[in-house]
Amino acid sequence: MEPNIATSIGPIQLDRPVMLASGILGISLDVFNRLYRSGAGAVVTKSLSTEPWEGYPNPTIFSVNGGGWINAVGLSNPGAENFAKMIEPNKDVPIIVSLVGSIPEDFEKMVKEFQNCKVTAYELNLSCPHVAKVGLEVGDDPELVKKIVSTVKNSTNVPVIAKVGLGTTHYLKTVGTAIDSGIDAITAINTVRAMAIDVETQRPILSNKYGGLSGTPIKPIALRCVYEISSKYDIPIIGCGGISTWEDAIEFFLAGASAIQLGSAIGDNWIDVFNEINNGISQYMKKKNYSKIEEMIGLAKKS
Amino acid sequence: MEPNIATSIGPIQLDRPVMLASGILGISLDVFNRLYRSGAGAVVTKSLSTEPWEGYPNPTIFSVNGGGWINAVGLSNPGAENFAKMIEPNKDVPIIVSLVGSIPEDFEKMVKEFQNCKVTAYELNLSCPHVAKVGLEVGDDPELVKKIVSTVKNSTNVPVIAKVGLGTTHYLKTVGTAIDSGIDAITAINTVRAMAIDVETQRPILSNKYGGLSGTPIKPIALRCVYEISSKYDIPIIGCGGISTWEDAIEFFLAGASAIQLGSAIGDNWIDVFNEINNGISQYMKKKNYSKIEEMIGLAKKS
Amino acid sequence: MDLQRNHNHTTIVTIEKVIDETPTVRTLVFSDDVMSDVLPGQFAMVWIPGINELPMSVMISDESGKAAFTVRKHGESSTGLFNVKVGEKIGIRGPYGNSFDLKEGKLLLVGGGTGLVPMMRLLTHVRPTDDVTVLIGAKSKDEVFFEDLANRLLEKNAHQVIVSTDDGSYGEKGFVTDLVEKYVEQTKFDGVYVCGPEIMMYKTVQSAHSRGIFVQASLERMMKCGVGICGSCCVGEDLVCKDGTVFDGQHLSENKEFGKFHRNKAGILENY
Amino acid sequence: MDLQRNHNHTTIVTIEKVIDETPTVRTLVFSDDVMSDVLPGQFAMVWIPGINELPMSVMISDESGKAAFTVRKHGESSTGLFNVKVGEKIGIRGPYGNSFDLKEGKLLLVGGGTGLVPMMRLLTHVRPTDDVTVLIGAKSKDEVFFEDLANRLLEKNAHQVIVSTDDGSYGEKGFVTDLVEKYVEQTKFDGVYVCGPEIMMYKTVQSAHSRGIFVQASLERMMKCGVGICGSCCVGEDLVCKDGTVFDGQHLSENKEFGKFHRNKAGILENY
Ligand SMILES: Cc1cc2nc3c(=O)[nH]c(=O)nc-3n(C[C@H](O)[C@H](O)[C@H](O)COP(=O)(O)OP(=O)(O)OC[C@H]3O[C@@H](n4cnc5c(N)ncnc54)[C@H](O)[C@@H]3O)c2cc1C
Ligand SMILES: Cc1cc2nc3c(=O)[nH]c(=O)nc-3n(C[C@H](O)[C@H](O)[C@H](O)COP(=O)(O)OP(=O)(O)OC[C@H]3O[C@@H](n4cnc5c(N)ncnc54)[C@H](O)[C@@H]3O)c2cc1C
Ligand SMILES: Cc1cc2nc3c(=O)[nH]c(=O)nc-3n(C[C@H](O)[C@H](O)[C@H](O)COP(=O)(O)O)c2cc1C
Ligand SMILES: Cc1cc2nc3c(=O)[nH]c(=O)nc-3n(C[C@H](O)[C@H](O)[C@H](O)COP(=O)(O)O)c2cc1C
Ligand code: FES
Ligand code: FES
Repeated sequence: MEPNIATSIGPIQLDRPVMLASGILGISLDVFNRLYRSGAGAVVTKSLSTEPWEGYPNPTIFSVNGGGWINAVGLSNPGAENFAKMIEPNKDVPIIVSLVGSIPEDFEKMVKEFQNCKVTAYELNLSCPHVAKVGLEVGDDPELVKKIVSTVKNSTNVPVIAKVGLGTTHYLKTVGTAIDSGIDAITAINTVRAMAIDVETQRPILSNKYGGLSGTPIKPIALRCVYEISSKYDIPIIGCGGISTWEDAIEFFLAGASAIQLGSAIGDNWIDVFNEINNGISQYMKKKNYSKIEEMIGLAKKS
Repeated sequence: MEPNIATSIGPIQLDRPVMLASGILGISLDVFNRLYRSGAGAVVTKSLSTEPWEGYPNPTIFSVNGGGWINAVGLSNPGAENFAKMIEPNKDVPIIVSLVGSIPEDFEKMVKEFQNCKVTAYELNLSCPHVAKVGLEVGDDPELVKKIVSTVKNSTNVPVIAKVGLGTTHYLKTVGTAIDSGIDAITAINTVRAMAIDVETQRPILSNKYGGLSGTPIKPIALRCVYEISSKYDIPIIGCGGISTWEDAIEFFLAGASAIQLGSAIGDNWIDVFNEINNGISQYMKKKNYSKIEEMIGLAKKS
Repeated sequence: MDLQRNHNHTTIVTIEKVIDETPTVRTLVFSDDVMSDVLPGQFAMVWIPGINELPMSVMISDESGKAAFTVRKHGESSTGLFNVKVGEKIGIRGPYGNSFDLKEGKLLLVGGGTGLVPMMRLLTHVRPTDDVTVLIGAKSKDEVFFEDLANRLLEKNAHQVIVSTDDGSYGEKGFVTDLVEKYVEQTKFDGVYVCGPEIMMYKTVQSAHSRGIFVQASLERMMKCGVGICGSCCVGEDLVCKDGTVFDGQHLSENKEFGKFHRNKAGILENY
Repeated sequence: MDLQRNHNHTTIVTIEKVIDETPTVRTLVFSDDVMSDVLPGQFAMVWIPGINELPMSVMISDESGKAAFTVRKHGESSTGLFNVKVGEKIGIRGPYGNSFDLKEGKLLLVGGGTGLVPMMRLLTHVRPTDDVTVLIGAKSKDEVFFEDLANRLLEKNAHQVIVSTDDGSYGEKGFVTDLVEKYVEQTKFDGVYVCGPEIMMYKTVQSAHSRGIFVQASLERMMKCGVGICGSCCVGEDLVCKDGTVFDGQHLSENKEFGKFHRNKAGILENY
């Protein structure tokens, strides 16, 4: 029997468990279609704000010599309104709309913009480590998290995911607050605040100085976050951070993730990575005699 | 003029700026002597507790495929008393004694054990990410940090360093508290809590499940911590985390560190790494026309 | 060292020579084995410390082991690069992107402004038997450059280098795309290659492709990462940095955005 | 695949065969190209999932592409490995450590218990012209193993394999170190190699080294990392995992701890 790699993340059903992470190639419906055809189970959009943002000047992305990337794109995005118009024609692709903002009203307003679009879920970015007043500065404030999650949950019937990361407040607290406020799933984790300095010119390389570390270096950290969340809470989890092979994907399932997202791996292996991972997962399931992804979720916690 | 790579970390004077980090090869005076001869400017001992600890069963160390190590040695150590006896004969090596404990009295007691030893400084480990009741669980409690630092400062004239890391309380708060309590310097950072799961046997690999990530993957994170601390506080900093080349060392100096520590690089390049880095720093200083390390400390903040 | 170099990691190089091509265009020469050997069409991400990082086609240099950037001063960033002095340092990463598929026989190369940069490198790859026509478009006489260089690179070939200026102050008067239309009408070229303003490329592709002539254009879009992560360089479903910069006429004629829209820094579609 | 393998990363292998050597010693055979080719003296870190990870000398196998571990059941961990069944999985990393410097001519190999493991691999490296004496020490008759294997490996050589038991229940009666003393007294060996309990190694090194005979011993110490990070395996200023496990008699005779102290799990020095 051919294993079925479909998965459910609480109320969200996907044919394939590997998604495109937010901010990666995520600004054009044409590209979304292409990625979906390449094997992505869903695509998460670039995090959108109420107004268009230009983001930071270049350099916005730095390749770490030992592996991984540090980025401070600065959440450049066309704004929710423009973006909603662009994806209105979408019929096929499961699109998860990532939102970023400072107050509950920002999110409420943006959700309205998408009322005519096919949206599979909203992902609230509570964890961008390098833009002031949004992202982690929101995720680090439990009161605000509560208000934002409740507001979005009251504004839509579409499932809502909270994306967390390592900030100044312990992320498990943020997860707890989001769950208490009715969140449907958690994505863990965002990039980890980091920096690179050029020794020749003696200055930080990124125009914003600080950026977020992604890719292989953060995989062991992301994996422990998924394991910690799934050990403490009963909530569907989407694992994200440094995933680049099918073995990585399986590690996240075993730790308790129902699905995964990847971004940086595309910079190293291009978009073939989706089907490589899908196939690897399939092979593994065959070998282990699983018919559904569900059967392996959280198994590493039993040992 | 040959550049001088001596450095001062507040009251601590070292002939060479690259130290052995705590927990690495750090249990024998003979080995300390050998490392000192190999170019280490100082050695930090394994973190010592009031009683001997066996630590966790193996596997205690895991090599991450993309680089770096995850360890959960569990702070195994012979206890302060045994250790003090062992290093009593020391005359030559600048030894920094790392201490770990749960209450101020633990630290007070241990400092007493070392009164007949040549100790260059004490380093308080407030940041071990994988042992309950000590390390990060202490560092995450500002009240406790305050009491421990004050107690140790009152028990000895030897300089006292606090070692911080990424925990559940923002490390900058811990740094602030330590400074207010009279600390002489800060070491940043310890390992980052992480995990690895074996997909064949479907279980966490380390016996303790969670461990601490060290080596190249955490360098960009450690570097930003040093930059953040030196941007916010006026305190001597020892940079630690993923340093394996002289360029890495320079990055930390430019970010604001007065000296550096390394551990994992030894697992990859063995102990020649000390003189390789010393020589690289020397060459760089020659090229840039610096006569003292001091001249480059914090330069990246000026840009 | 160079063999092991991570091409995504920024390497610092020192500018060794600055050549004024026109009052607003300069060529900055530096030593770098990797960049000296890139393929025609490939580009680098160029960091001007403290200012910005920009995609730049890699210009050839007379000297081996060296490469260059030819930059037109425009906004803040390109002006920053334009002002870099001999002895100053910039950072480079790459090379990125694919390259032209150079046909044999009768070739037409069309370039405008700094779009001539990849054309000059392409000229170093033509075979002695190729018959090469180069069309250079410029607004006016003092914006013309690389005419002599093109002639020199084609010394051993049957060739012609023709300049057109919009105002007729030098060479033929009019838009270079009118010249293109004229040449493809009269000659069945084996390959047409174009780089310059999008409208120039669009018309050139139309002229050639509609006549069944093989044509390739090297596109420009806003670029942040250069490696296929950020998405800022998308044109339809293509990512210029990763799928291009060079695309075939066939492919481009099916692209909904080529010649019509580009995205600004926020990623909003804007008309050309 | 195997060429690219990160030897510090744990590889999972399946036990294919279990051989009972004595009531308390078993050999577990598995397929692994890397481990089948290690040098004599090298070891692996062996993960028994859910139980522990232990350093183990890599045992030879009759079949190519295979390797084995020969384990004596002792505490919880070694008993865990001892109990692994055919079809079950263990993790391995390495090989780690240096190897013996095999001299030519008259060789003496001394092994006790699982210390015979590196000796068996060393025997696969002797040249047909070497004259080899193997001394096997054991407490009693039912703890003797690898005697036949040693004879078989030495078929083509001038050789003798002599067993001694402490209680005289098999072979010569007495400690193997007394035999060593006797043999080095009567023969000027070109090389003496020993692996076994530290006291056996200490005496063997003394007997040989004091007579100017080249001697090497493969040391055992508590090991956590196997790669020179944790420090748990130190003997004086040497790290057994990184500088050894094989050391020369000259070096050992200068080491303050060899034969006298080892460190326990907390790192405290204990007498042998
Ligand atoms: C593959 C490629 C090769 C190029 N080669 C050259 C070259 O050889 N010589 C040369 O002078 N120019 C080249 N450019 C154009 C160059 O990258 C800049 O776009 C141009 O110099 C204007 O920059 P500016 O910031 O000074 O202009 P601004 O006045 O700030 O902006 C003008 C326009 O430039 C574009 N722009 C700004 N930043 C970028 C960016 N990071 N990526 C792409 N476009 C940007 C925007 O569309 C903007 O509307 C190339 C561009 C690409 C994509
Ligand atoms: C390089 C090397 C090669 C070895 N090769 C073999 C072999 O081929 N066959 C074999 O049976 N044994 C071998 N050993 C010994 C083996 O690693 C264990 O020490 C032994 O099996 C006892 O383990 P235990 O935990 O069951 O014993 P326990 O009863 O738990 O402990 C007994 C003693 O074993 C030692 N020990 C426990 N854990 C370790 C460890 N991680 N590293 C080193 N010593 C430890 C301690 O000194 C302890 O005092 C080797 C050891 C080393 C260092
Ligand atoms: C260039 C870039 C831009 C990103 N932009 C966003 C974003 O807008 N919103 C967001 O939630 N995460 C963003 N991220 C984080 C990713 O979604 C992801 O959480 C992180 O990169 C870790 O996954 P990876 O290691 O697979 O890349 C961005 C990451 C990168 C590299
Ligand atoms: C095996 C191992 C044991 C460690 N033990 C300690 C310890 O006892 N006390 C401590 O403060 N840090 C300990 N650390 C952390 C290191 O001192 C250092 O902060 C960390 O490894 C980051 O530096 P690196 O990347 O150069 O290894 C240990 C690290 C490793 C790898
Ligand atoms: S420039 Fe980032 S995807 Fe092309
Ligand atoms: S076993 Fe860790 S240093 Fe040797």
